Amino acid sequence: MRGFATFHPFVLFLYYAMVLIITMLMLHPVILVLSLFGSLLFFLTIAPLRQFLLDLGFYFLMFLLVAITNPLFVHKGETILFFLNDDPVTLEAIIYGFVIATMLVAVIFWSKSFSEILTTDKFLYVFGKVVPKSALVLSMAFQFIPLFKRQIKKVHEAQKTLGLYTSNSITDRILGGIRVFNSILTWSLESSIHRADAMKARGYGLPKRSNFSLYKFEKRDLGIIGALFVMFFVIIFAYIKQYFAFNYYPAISDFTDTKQYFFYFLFVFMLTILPFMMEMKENLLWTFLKRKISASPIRNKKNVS
Amino acid sequence: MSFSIKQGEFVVIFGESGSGKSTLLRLLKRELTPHGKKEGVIYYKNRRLDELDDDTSAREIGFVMQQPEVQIVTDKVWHELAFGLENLGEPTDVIRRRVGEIANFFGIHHWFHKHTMELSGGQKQLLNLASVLVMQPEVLLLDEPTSQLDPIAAEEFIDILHKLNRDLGLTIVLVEHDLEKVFPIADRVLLLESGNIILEAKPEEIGGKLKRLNDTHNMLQALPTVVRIFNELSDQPISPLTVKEGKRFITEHFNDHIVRLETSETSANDETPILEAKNLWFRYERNRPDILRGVNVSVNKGEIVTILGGNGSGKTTLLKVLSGQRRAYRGNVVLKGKKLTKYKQSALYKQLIALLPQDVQTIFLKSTVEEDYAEIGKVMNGTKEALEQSIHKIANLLSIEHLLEKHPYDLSGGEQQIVALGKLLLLEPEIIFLDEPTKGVDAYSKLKLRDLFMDLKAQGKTMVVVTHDVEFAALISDRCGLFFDGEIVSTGKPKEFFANNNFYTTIANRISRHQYEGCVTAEDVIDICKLNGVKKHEQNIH
Amino acid sequence: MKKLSSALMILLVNLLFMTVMTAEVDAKEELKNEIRDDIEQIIDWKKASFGLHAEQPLLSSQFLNHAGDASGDWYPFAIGRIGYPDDYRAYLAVVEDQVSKRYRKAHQLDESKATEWHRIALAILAVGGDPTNVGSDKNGEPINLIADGTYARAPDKPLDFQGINGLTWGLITLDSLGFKIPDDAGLTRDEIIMDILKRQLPDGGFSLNGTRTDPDITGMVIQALAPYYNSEKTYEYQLSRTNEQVAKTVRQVIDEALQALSNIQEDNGTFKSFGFENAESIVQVIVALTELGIDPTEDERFIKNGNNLIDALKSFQMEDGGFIHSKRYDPENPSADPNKSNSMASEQALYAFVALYRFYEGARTLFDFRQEMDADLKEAIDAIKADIDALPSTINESHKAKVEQLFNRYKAIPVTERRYVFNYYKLADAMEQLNIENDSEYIADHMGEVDRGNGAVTPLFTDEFHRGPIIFTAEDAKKVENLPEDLTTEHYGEVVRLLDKLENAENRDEYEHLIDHLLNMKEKIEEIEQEIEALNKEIMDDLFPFEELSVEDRDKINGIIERYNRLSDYDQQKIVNYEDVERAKAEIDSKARKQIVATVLGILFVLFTIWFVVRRRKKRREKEMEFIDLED
Amino acid sequence: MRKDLLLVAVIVLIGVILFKGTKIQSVEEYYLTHIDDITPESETIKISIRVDAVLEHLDKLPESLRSEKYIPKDGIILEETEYVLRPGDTVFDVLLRATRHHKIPFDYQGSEENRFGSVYIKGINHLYEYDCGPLSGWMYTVNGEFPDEGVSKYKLEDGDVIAIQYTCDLGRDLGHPYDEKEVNP
Repeated sequence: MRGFATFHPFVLFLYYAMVLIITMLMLHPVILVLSLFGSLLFFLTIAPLRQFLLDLGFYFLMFLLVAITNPLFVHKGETILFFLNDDPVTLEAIIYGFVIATMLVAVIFWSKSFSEILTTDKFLYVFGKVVPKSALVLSMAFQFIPLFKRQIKKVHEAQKTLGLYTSNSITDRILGGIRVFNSILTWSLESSIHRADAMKARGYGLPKRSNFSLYKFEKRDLGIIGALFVMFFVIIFAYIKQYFAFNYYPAISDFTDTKQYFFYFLFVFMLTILPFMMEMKENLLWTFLKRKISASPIRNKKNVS
Repeated sequence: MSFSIKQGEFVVIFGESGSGKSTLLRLLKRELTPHGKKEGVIYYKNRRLDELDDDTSAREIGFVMQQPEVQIVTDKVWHELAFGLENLGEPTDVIRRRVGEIANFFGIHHWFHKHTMELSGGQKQLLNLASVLVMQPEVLLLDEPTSQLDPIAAEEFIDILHKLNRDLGLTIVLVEHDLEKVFPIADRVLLLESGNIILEAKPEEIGGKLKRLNDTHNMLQALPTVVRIFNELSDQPISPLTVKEGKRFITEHFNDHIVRLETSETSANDETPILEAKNLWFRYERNRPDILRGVNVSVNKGEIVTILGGNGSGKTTLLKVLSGQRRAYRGNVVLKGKKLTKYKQSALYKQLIALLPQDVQTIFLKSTVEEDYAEIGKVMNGTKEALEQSIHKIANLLSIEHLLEKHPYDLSGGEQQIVALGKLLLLEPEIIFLDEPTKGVDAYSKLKLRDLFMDLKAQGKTMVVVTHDVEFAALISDRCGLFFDGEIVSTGKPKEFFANNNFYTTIANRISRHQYEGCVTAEDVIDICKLNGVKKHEQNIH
Repeated sequence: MKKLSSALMILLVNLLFMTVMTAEVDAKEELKNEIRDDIEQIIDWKKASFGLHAEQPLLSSQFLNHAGDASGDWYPFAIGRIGYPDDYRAYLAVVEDQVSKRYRKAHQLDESKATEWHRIALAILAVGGDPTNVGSDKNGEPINLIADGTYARAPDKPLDFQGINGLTWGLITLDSLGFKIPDDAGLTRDEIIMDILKRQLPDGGFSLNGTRTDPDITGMVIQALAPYYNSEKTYEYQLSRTNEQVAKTVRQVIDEALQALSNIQEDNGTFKSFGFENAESIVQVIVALTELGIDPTEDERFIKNGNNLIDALKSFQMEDGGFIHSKRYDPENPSADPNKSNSMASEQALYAFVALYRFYEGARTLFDFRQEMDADLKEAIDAIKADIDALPSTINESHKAKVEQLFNRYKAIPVTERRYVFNYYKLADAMEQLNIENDSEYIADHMGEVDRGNGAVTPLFTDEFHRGPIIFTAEDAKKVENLPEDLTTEHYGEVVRLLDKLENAENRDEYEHLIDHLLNMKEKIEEIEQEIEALNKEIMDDLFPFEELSVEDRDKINGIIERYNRLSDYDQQKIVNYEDVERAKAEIDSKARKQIVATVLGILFVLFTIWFVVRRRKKRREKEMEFIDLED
Repeated sequence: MRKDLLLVAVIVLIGVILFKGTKIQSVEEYYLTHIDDITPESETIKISIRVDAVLEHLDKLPESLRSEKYIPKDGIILEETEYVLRPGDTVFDVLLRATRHHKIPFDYQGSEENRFGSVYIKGINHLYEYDCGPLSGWMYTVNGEFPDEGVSKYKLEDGDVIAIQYTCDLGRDLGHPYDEKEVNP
């Protein structure tokens, strides 16, 4: 039921780029909270609840950890709460720690949904469009690296049963590692010759190579791109105009500006909540359709591959 | 040499390793033509092959190689399928259509989005075939495509080839050493020897012609079981090719006075178990299913025990647990009266246990066999002379002296298997565990391997072999076991074992079981048939 | 005719002289009145600073709490020397009580400073007490501040232990009433004098440690040596600074010192000490001059640009009547605010004015506490002074008889009074010129006249001064009743004063019942004082240095804080280093906290590490099991 | 794996805190225990902290700092004040005492944390390096000279006059003779 994921990879890539830029660029607490909120909501819709809760617990602890760490090393700020080893621990530094932690967790959750939504082939596709040669190279690398790793493991196992490199001394292990690696290089050279043959046999190197992808650019993709750009430019405009300026040191800014530029924060909210809304829309549509389907025997929903 | 292949023909090329089969095949694919001096001309559709335009050459002549893994270029199945067409510069729509078509034909659409790494060997080779076929070739060249596959996958693959040839009229040239499955479907068979076509005939004629040419020819052993039995028992030029035909041949021509072959086979090995496993339970991770579920095995000294089983049944895992690489979470392996866990790793793999892995290439680290053997010196801590001596002893035993200077990777599959075994023998193990020793080994080499096993057995070595090669198991085993669903469900001497099996048995047994009992090898069948003698009315006919 | 004309001439000259004289006398009278006003202003300022009305006595309860310390003794000294009407009895009672109490401690009045004895002795003399018979020590014996402060000091804490200050003030104290030094004391006036002389600087003046004339110290030295100005004794000694062997009379040294002072006097008439123009330096020079009988308004050496010393001193006076120390802010001496009257500057200015007043009044000098001279002696001295002044500026043989006659008249004056012949040096010079042998007695040999004796308040300020019988009034009784239940050391002066008054009152019987009550109160206050002292000592001894405090000291510090909190606000002020206690408490608290936090974190650290290790080990075991799924 | 990482992070954090020390003091306690008594007898030095250079570049400052609280109008954060010189005192020791005495926020990088091997002044009175453009930071002079050594390396002598000054232009606005010198060594 991947409502958002069914958009063209370009759209998805664009969206994540924008959200990440905004999250990492603007250290405004409201924006960060909105971003975190959006990322969490969206992740909730695409991940099982159990995993979501587990992740939430884990990142909450990480959040605390990061937040605590900042004031230990940064002593800026006006409001000294107490002194730790003669260094001031300030309210500002703690708040800043929380802000950074919020940003971090937001970015992590965006990244988590990113890797769920923008799978390697989608990513490769986007990448391949930008740099056509690299798409194949990356694709080959993605196929070869696990192979390579597995071969290393296999050789290790085999060598172990030969009684070689079983001792625990580090030099022995390193030496063993080097030998294994050497042989693996030979192996990979060998297999790459074969692979080159296989590629040649299938016409690789012919001049008019095209790039195939599974994705189609649809009308709604265009629409959403338009909307994304509008939101992004409004936000960037506000950023450049310093509407999102917020200071932590030496004293925390107040929220009068935030209230004044409420309108612009609305755009940030819209942007960050977008994937969640898409999911929700799709969900509602499905429940609606299901009811219809159960009423009529004909399934008219196109299967998305 | 010169030969021609007609459109829609299914041609099988076979011959000893090193006979030039692969070279010949590669010459037919312009892009893969080996370096070297080439004389003569190859015509494709009446045009010189080297004058074809690149596009046609790439598109119309497909090539599938031996190893499934190395032919895969990209990380995703769909991308792999599209790769060839991308190279040809086909537009996206065309690619989409063709890829969809081929995926459907091969039943690939179930794993269309998968990572190529996640596929099984059979699936990989199927994918390779599909990604060649997607380019719509006229001719398909295949270089031992099933040698790395298990029998079931191999059969499936051959079936697909048959279907392609039969239904689509695709021209197929197949280099193969396991002729059992391909003989019945081939239109023509070429036998190569030292770069020459010494025989070119229909498959049913090959046996007779070869026997006439040279009745001790090595390749006689490589022929399908049915042909071999026929060859021994009859001088007719047209041989049966399938089990069905073989059965009929025996029924029609041989008496059934003696149903059972008397065997002098008294087990000479003492009955003291050298290795015993009781109630082994094993799983890789806590939340994954059990792979071993209460396995009991007992191996006596000087015995060859074969454990048969299907793909992914956990045979390899069993071997790892028995050889001490993995630890069972319940149950014990007792080696020479002592729990395996009590041994130190270094002590265990020196003069006690050796394991030959499935992928024997992983054994080799050095650039020559001899250097590689010398590695063992580190473990055995003998003098240099002693090591050299034992290397030569082993080389002599395995008759691989001529291979010592070669790079291990340059050896044929059978040679690699033997050389790897040699490396293990340097460790002077008492028990040798072997994982699929016949994988990628041609029929003739298998026989050599069998002889070697018998020699080792005579030396008192104990061997535990895991394989799905039923024929080979029947040849070598003292006892066989079937591994299924995490345990060994039946064990027994091969004759009883296979005789009791209806499906999981040798071809020889299948051919003869309706008339004779306990015949599991071609030799058994030949022997019993000879004993029974030819039916009277038949003698006159021929 | 000739006779007549000469008589006329004499008359005329006399007349002229008379008018000049009256003019001069009028001017002096005006100056005296001015000085009197200044004295009154300073006293009023001081009273105001204690919240007292001008009509109330300065020596009342709050002031009396300072009796016996440097800030509380110079005022009674000064006002007693001029006879300002005040409650001297009260002061005497409190100071005697204080001395008695302090004598019960190990170091008595002070561990090293003899000037503590000197100051208190002088104050007691000024208010009419006897410094040789003060209260009682721990054995019940009366205390002799003179002996203990000068010749009977502990051998390891001699008079010069604190340097030139101890010597000068010791000499002043000894000479205040002309106390005798016992023969077996191992100390003579000559020795003290010589000890002072030795410290003269090459530039003629004196200083505490420095190499250049310090006006304060030089002034004090002159004050101490002034009684010996007329002594003809030549002291032979080695200068301690240059090791030079010299032979000089006191007069020579004083003259050099005066010249040195004159040299460093600023154009505005002030002096600089430690780089700062200040009131106290001027005071010391004024007092020195009056001790020598020199009129500071007339001596050319001390008038610069028409600014005399009195003008200079007055420039430090504030509108409220008090004096400032310095007109410039000194960060090293932050209590000397250039905008606020300062107690020390004011008290010194006060006694400078008293000295001046006494000088113009013709009374004994400030530090001469003996009974005022009788009129005959005074007349005789004035006559000699006049005759000496009448000697011509150039002396020849013809004056020899006159000089000899003057010298004989001089010798007729008792040795100890000869210092008042301020211009004797002219006579001595004349005799030297005429080679007349000067066989006047060495003054130092005769200074010791009495073993003991009372001082007296000199009733110069007002005629009303009288000493009637002591009556404990109903008002006093009410004051006793008004004393609060929770006594603090604040009431100490009041209690002692009332007690003393009652005990010595003629109507003592009337209020007999109050005596026990007062005694009780006094005891309570003493207990508090002891507590304060104990606390101060503990803070000093136990808490420094902070870095070495450990958590074990926590109880001690908490105990101190608790005891501190039990004291009244007033008494808490007397805990000198209470800030340090707070610091120590903070230090210890943070140390204790540090230990707790470290322990908790340490435990957490260990627990987490164990958890981690256990997890890792389990993981490793699992990993051993794990294996890549090769195709079987 | 993730849990392990978190666990390691927690352990490391606790370890760092334990290693750095666990002295916790309230603000009052901190200032109470660090007040330095000035006695007139001892050797002394004078120290002042000034930000005059910033006054001309107020526009370069971040908005949050444009307040008289951080940048006094007269440019004086600490007027020339005399302090006791303890034996072995460096500029840093005196600066630390002075800022503590006057409760001026002072942030620095310890000598063990940087390559100079000397304490590095990061910020005083909330004004940090780079706050007034990329060439800004804290510098110091002793008796009018710009020493080459770091603040915790320069040993003071009796009567030295230290000026801690903020520069907006690598010291050129303070009259530093060398252009290429490091700001605040």
